[in-house]
Amino acid sequence: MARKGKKKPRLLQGNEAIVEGALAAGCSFFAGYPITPASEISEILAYRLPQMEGTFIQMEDEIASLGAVIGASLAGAKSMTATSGPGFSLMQENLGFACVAEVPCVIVNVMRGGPSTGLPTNPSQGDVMQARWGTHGDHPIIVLAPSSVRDSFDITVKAFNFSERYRTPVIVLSDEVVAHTRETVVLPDPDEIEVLDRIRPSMPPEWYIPYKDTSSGVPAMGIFGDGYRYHVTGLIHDIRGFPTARTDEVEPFMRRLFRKINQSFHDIQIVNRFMTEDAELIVIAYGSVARSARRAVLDAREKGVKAGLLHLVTLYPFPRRDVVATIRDARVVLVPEMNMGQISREVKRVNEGMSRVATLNRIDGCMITPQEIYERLIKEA
Amino acid sequence: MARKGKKKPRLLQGNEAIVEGALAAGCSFFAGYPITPASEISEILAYRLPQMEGTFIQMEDEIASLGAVIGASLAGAKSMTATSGPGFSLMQENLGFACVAEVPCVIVNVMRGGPSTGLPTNPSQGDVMQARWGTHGDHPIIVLAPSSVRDSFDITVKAFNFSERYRTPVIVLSDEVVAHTRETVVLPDPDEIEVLDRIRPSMPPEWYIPYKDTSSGVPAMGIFGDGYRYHVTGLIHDIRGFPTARTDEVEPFMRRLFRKINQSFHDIQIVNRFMTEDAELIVIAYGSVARSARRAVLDAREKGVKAGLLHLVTLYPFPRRDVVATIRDARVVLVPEMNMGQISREVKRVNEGMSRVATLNRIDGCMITPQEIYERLIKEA
Amino acid sequence: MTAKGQTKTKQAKTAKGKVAKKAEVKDKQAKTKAQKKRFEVDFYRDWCKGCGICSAFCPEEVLAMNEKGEPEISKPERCIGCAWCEIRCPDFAVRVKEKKEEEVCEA
Amino acid sequence: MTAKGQTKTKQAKTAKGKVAKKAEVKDKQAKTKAQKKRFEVDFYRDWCKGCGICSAFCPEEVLAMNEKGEPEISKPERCIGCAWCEIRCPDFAVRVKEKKEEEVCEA
Amino acid sequence: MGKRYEICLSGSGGQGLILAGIILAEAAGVYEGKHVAQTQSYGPEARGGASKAEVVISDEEIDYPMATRLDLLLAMNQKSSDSFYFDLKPEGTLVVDSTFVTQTPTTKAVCIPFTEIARKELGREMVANIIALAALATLTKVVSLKSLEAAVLARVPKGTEELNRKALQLGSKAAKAILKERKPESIKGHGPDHEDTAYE
Amino acid sequence: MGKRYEICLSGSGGQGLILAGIILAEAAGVYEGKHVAQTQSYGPEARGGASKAEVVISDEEIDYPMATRLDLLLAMNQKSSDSFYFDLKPEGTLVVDSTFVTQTPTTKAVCIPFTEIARKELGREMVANIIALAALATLTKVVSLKSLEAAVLARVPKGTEELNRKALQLGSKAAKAILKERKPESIKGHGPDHEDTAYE
Amino acid sequence: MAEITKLVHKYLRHDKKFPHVWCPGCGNGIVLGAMIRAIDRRAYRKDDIVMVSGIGCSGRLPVYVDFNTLHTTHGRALTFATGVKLAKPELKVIVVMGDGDATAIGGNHFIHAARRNINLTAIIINNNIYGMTGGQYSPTTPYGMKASTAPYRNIEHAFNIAELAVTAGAVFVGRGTVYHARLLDKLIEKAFVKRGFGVVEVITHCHTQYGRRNNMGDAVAMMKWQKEHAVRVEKSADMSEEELRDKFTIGVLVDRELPIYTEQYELVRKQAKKTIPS
Amino acid sequence: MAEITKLVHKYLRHDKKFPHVWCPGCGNGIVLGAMIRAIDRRAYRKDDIVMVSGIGCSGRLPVYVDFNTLHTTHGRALTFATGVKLAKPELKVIVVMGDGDATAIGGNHFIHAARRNINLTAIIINNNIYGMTGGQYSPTTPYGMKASTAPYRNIEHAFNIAELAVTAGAVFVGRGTVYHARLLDKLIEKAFVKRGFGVVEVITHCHTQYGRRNNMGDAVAMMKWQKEHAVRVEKSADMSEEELRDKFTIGVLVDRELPIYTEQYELVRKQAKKTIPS
Ligand SMILES: Cc1ncc(C[n+]2csc(CCOP(=O)(O)OP(=O)(O)O)c2C)c(N)n1
Ligand SMILES: Cc1ncc(C[n+]2csc(CCOP(=O)(O)OP(=O)(O)O)c2C)c(N)n1
Ligand code: SF4
Ligand code: SF4
Ligand code: SF4
Ligand code: SF4
Ligand code: SF4
Ligand code: SF4
Ligand SMILES: [Mg+2]
Ligand SMILES: [Mg+2]
Repeated sequence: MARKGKKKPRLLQGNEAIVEGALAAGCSFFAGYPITPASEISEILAYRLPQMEGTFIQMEDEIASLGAVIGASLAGAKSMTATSGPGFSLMQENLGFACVAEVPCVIVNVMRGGPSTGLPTNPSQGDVMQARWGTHGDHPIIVLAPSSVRDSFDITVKAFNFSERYRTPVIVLSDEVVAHTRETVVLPDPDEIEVLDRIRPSMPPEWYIPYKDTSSGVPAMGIFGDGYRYHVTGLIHDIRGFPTARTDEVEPFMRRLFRKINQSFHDIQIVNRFMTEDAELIVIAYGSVARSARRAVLDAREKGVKAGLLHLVTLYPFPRRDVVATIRDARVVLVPEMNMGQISREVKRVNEGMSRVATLNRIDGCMITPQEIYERLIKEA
Repeated sequence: MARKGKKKPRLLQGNEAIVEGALAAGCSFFAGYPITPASEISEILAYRLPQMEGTFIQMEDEIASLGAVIGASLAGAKSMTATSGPGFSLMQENLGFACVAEVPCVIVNVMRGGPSTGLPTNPSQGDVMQARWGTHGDHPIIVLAPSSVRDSFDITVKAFNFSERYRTPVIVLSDEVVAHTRETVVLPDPDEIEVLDRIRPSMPPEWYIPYKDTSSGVPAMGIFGDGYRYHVTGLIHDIRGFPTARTDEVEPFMRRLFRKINQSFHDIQIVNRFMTEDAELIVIAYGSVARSARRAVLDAREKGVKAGLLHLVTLYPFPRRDVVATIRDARVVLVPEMNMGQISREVKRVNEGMSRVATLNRIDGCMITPQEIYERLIKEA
Repeated sequence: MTAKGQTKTKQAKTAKGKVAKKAEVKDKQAKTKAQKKRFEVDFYRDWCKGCGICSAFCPEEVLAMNEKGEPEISKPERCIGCAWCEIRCPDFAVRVKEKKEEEVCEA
Repeated sequence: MTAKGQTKTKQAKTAKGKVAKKAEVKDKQAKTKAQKKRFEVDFYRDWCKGCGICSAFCPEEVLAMNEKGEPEISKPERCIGCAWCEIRCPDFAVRVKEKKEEEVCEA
Repeated sequence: MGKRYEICLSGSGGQGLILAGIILAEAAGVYEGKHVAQTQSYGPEARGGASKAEVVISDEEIDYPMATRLDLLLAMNQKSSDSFYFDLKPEGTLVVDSTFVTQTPTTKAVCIPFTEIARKELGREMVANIIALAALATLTKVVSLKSLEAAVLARVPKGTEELNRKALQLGSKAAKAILKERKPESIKGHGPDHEDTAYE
Repeated sequence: MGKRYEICLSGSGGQGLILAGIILAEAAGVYEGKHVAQTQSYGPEARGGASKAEVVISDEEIDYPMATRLDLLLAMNQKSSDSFYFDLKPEGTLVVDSTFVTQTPTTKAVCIPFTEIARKELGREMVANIIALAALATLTKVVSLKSLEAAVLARVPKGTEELNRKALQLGSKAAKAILKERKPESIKGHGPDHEDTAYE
Repeated sequence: MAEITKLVHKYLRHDKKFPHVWCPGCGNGIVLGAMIRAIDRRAYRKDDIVMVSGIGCSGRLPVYVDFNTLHTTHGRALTFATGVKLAKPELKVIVVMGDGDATAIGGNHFIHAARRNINLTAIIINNNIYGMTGGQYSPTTPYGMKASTAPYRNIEHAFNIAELAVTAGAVFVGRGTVYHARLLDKLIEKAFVKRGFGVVEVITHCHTQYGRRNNMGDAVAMMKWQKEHAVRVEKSADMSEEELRDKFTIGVLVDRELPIYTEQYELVRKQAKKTIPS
Repeated sequence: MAEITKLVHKYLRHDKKFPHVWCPGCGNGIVLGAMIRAIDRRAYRKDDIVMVSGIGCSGRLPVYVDFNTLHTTHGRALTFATGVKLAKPELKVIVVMGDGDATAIGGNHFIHAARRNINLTAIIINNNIYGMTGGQYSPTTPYGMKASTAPYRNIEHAFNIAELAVTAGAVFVGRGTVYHARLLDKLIEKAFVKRGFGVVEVITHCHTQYGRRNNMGDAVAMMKWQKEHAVRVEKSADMSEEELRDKFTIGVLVDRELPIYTEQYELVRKQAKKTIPS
């Protein structure tokens, strides 16, 4: 949102802000395949990356795009791709590869109406569970959802940082509203932005054990050409990177994959609280819907209804602790979503207290309005 | 399991039984791409289908395979494909198409260790949530999990029947243990098997409205060449099949998609109860693990522990009612799974009572043994 | 619009002799007859999007685009009934018919 | 096994003259020298899988497969050091070395 | 929703309404420091069919970014005048391009032949959108003409600055003429008052 | 787990152990009406490397289908004898192909040179697996030789029936010779007693 | 004189709104007309035709015609069509694809359908760009042209769709343009008649997304370009390489015989039935 | 005489268990040897080599060698390799694929990498079958042969990998066999040296899954078959069609020049920098 400062604000689309965020975070490689409503990200990066020694390539499809992104990351480039539902579905296999081989990369999915070709130009939040579970096999994943243009910038920077710090693909789950809304923003200067890089091995190459466990669970990452030769594979592998099916090697590997994320919840799980302290009615929302929710909460407060908003920025790992702490004393928790109820399932799952979890769903390609949420709040009050 | 009767039993693999089930249900088209541990299904059907006027084709990949299956189904053939995790990930986009266009078909996913290439020859149950959520956009889906060779047969027949009755893709989620174990079975005679076919339009073609709502929520299905010409698309469409983004057309369409499944839970949700009546400890299991669970329950009972097993045959739509009814009075619910806890999440979500949901997970490529479950039961007792 | 207009005119000129005649010879056996016959061009205004293709490639400059960007029949008498306008209209918004005698007056 | 044996023998015969000689001429300039030299063939038994390729295509029938399906050096003196056995062994289990004088006795 | 002001610029595909929306948003957001949110319609309708850009301007942070109850509607063709009029608040302002809109849904509508002006006065239909923007600004004062000019010049291709400046003047002139004829209340602008002498 | 009997047939890739497992399971399951579960090891190891087929035979329904504590282990090469011996119950029976297994992990092991018999007596190494099956049946009576023969003949390629019958006889003979030398207890078979005179 | 438009109307869907979604002047409508004329000449029954498309502007084509129509996922039309054809070989299956659809994301299915020689007619509407998504370069965008994802000009080399089809195994390959609309329906008709995998590449224009960006003018100008750069294949034989430099050939490029899949599969069935124990 | 095996050992990984997983007699090991000899002759630094593979028996190859190695998903090796190469053009990127990997599931990436002329060396180990998964037919299984999914014989026509590569745009295409192991390392070396997308198709045998089923004998017999059916391309020019009927050519099939992607992209960067407002 526009901040008063010396700098002139810029009018940017959410998709443009993602580009700015990526470049600010050091992204130097993008491979993608066009799709509404994510195409602007490709188009702008095609223009911007070669200006700054980066590389843009349009691949033959989304599978190839994520393949190239992973390859580039292994060669040391901070890499990204952007797509929407149909393309995201196609990326699922390689997404699993990035998880298993622990390759940092950022995947932007600008959600549109699904399933299938669905409603290509309408907003939706239908891919939340897919972002968590879309690839086969059990795996942890980080999913962040921007709700504004400024968010799009900040979250993209965060996404790169998380991907580098935890050596994992990070999904930015934007939606058509956020992607295509233009807002004025003042972007921070480079020196105001924290940029993290993957930890590189420092021992002599002979001593390097590419998938060795560490206290953080994140092994130092050699990159192709830097002298730390090792084997990268989508098969489950031992600490040297070689395929294994030995229980005593598989088990610790899988556990470490989860642990590296689980033990850093405090870093990864981002939520914003708005008037939640004394709230009896909690709205839990994310993405563009969080905007409507904020307005609805304000309006409800004006009517004397004790409402509050828990805005989830991190969707996965699901911010259980924050949710539980926030809803514990609430009478009702309302989860408005542009889907049939995906995050509301998670809220129900973690719900320990006596709060009733209510849902408000739209799947008709329209954004949920402040009015709709407001009315539900008044009804539940 | 072997039944005493006049007929000689046959020694079949789970994968072979899936083939037998498919043929018994009237499958006449198969398109696939080989992958361990599902390849036998292709291989046997390559041999069997042309013997009976059916068609087998090996496509260039899994995307193409499901595409061909959908095409064949639209042309009137009962169609199937079979794959494992990596291929299943690739099928996600077209799976969504089948949901939206309401095309009956059966997709067998013989689960192996994931993510990515993972543990290609080891058993796993890592794709449960993916089967539910793998494609983009909100959609209902039917997922069935066999636990034995005989199950593989019966469930495949059921899968075809559900797909035809509800005009929806049905996923058979087998696992490497079930797929490759050979057991003796006596398969029922054709006249003992209920075989359902899609409802075809009976009005004159001019009156046919291809996606018209009905009480069942399942519109009659014209097939290519039968005179009921209509438009099939992966875009959200109006009742005539034409693309629409109008709220007043999108909303009823999406609601109907869900309703047709939701209002038939009684038909679709299959569970087996084993010693659950007085059980204080309930094991909820599915697939090959249900076998170990059954043994563990028997052993526990021998030690005087009041254990029982709720064996889920239908995983989705999640048999909430059955689960809730079964666990309501249990002290502890144990969910052993060859994953990090996928069905256990669902159990937690629907858990209304005071039962504690405990998990027992293996992700090292090994099957969970009766001993492991037994020991947990004893511990929890 | 201006640019379009220019292109059209040029096109019509260069196209005139060669293209149309060849086309007729090849595609319409009724050429000689056609020249004696008279033709009528109809537009489905509702479907027409004003792209200008019909007029640009009319070998006889029968058609032209008006101020509002709609096709019009400027020289009806020159129409040879080749139907290229009809065949090239992306919107199925042109129809060339042989005139019946009565219709000739009405046109 | 039997089948394999037969194939091998046939192969060796037909292969003998042509293939090997050509290969030598083209690939080993040291041919004339080589023929005067003496060579020693070593197997890494741990890596050898007994496929029979080395012996089947030895142009001089130096190698043969034994009863247990392992390659053996049956006519060491005929080895011309062409190294085809080494190059074709899929398991890097053959090594052809020029003999040093002392080694000749040991072999 | 306090100081929220909702504008919709509508017409057909080639009329440059998305660009107009961006310029308007930039004038308000970048040059006047307001909060703005600009959205637009995508989809196959955008393929030669209808086109729509929405701008929400506010003194406070904007939550819901789409326009729902319009304060100001610009309709550059008949169809959009017909369809979007229903989204206009009772007290909202309707401005139409009378080159194409022959039937206005309300007598309060401000009718200016933007395209005709562009064609006749400047020989370039494509600047009708800029003329319209200047008219809107003059009528409603939602942005100052100065900000608008800055925003226009920052967005249009090099070499067309003069053309666009002229377009702004023409738009402003046409609007002023209207304001002279009709009482300002009949136009219901909510925009702030600007000291505005730029285009006499 | 009551009447559960677990067998593992192990060796290297080309030795036909998967087929042997299937035949054994069919003999018990199809021809004797027992409950059986047969599994095998897949994977790149199967590529010329190790090969393993397991058969569980039981009078009741079989839940867990894999073998965990073996009653009977057939090892057709040294490596599998070494690795799988640890899965054998203390009272289990180990049978090795002494053509390839030169060091047995227990003196109780039954050593028969199946491959050598196959090669020498029948000129076809590939029937060593059938010889071994007959030996196992004879030693442990886990299935009757009659059932075994039926199962073998149903699975082997047309034209090889005679060869396989001979193989069965040779296997049975070799096992009987052992049983004559050693006390039956030293072999610890749990199989039921069959009235069995098929191959004298 | 045939009343062409009347004829076309006979095949359009009455319950579908017109005009269609395409931009004014878009060649897709011309292709649609040509296709219908070819179908009408072959006198196929509407019920026997299945028209399959992928995603793209071109992919919207089938929705307007009164056949069995199937609008699949992006790039996959040929796979769906393969299923339809194998399940019901008596149907006439026509597949309409864009250049991106057929040769970018769908390139593999294209070469495999050609290799198998499945009895389908594939019509590739090549406008050298991704039209629907906003003018990104496609595998047929010529070297050096601009696109929304090639702001500094395209550095990739374009596929020659026809050659690719031939190498992969197509038995019939034709190329036409929307300017040569009458040749087009003849080529399409020939492909219909051909037994096996037949391809017709249609050179068309996307003035909205490609022409505009590359200063090629509007639909009319771009059709003029087609006229000027197309050479009948019969004529091209007599032309020098120099003369042909920036030209492309139109007409029947390849027409040959190879066993077709569905017939071969009948032989498989025969063979298979022999194995059934009686 | 060079100590070839010693040389090979220099490049094998010491911490990886040998012998490798392949069947006794599998040609993959011979290809591995040839590749190493070629690399050694070029004197590339181990650190500068990235060897990328897909999934299949052939895909297991890189794990044994001491380079930067990357075992990707099935069919996608070229896409990963493209990313590696573009991010670090100074690396030597070698891609090893099976016939199924490269031309079935990966066929599209193959033709697109060729079209773009990305500076990679693609080595396709063509054993005419899906080896790893159990002998299902691949796009290169010849018509009429048997496979586990073609019990009644294969009715599909095989791709000619080399021709496909050429049509798609590859600048260097060679074909060799594992029998002609010394020619093979020369071809691979030539492909390494070539600037642009170079392809070497290696004809090899999978006796386990393909030979056995088709009565072609063991590894030795199948290598003999290679010997008897391969014709040097230089020689084939003088041979009649009849003589060449069931033969295939080996040697350098195509060697030509086209602008390569990474260099072209440097030009894009130059162009782009001009647009930066100073
Ligand atoms: C899996 C997937 N990726 C991307 C898209 C977005 N998309 C829709 S159409 C299209 C390209 C269209 O180009 P083309 O096939 O040439 O058709 P045209 O619009 O030019 O007729 C793309 C990339 C999609 N729908 N699905
Ligand atoms: C997406 C996906 N589909 C299928 C498979 C299964 N699979 C593994 S290797 C392979 C084919 C191998 O054939 P080829 O590429 O010719 O290699 P070869 O084993 O013959 O060397 C297949 C289908 C897979 N791993 N991933
Ligand atoms: S070609 Fe058709 S759409 Fe175009 S102007 Fe003429 S009638 Fe109108
Ligand atoms: S039929 Fe059409 S194109 Fe032909 S001369 Fe008449 S108006 Fe012109
Ligand atoms: S070629 Fe190699 S692996 Fe084969 S037998 Fe000879 S030494 Fe052994
Ligand atoms: S080097 Fe090897 S192949 Fe050559 S002659 Fe000696 S043993 Fe035979
Ligand atoms: S964008 Fe291009 S291809 Fe699409 S309708 Fe418009 S002109 Fe036709
Ligand atoms: S299966 Fe075939 S390709 Fe695979 S290792 Fe064995 S011989 Fe080689
Ligand atoms: Mg296109
Ligand atoms: Mg292969």
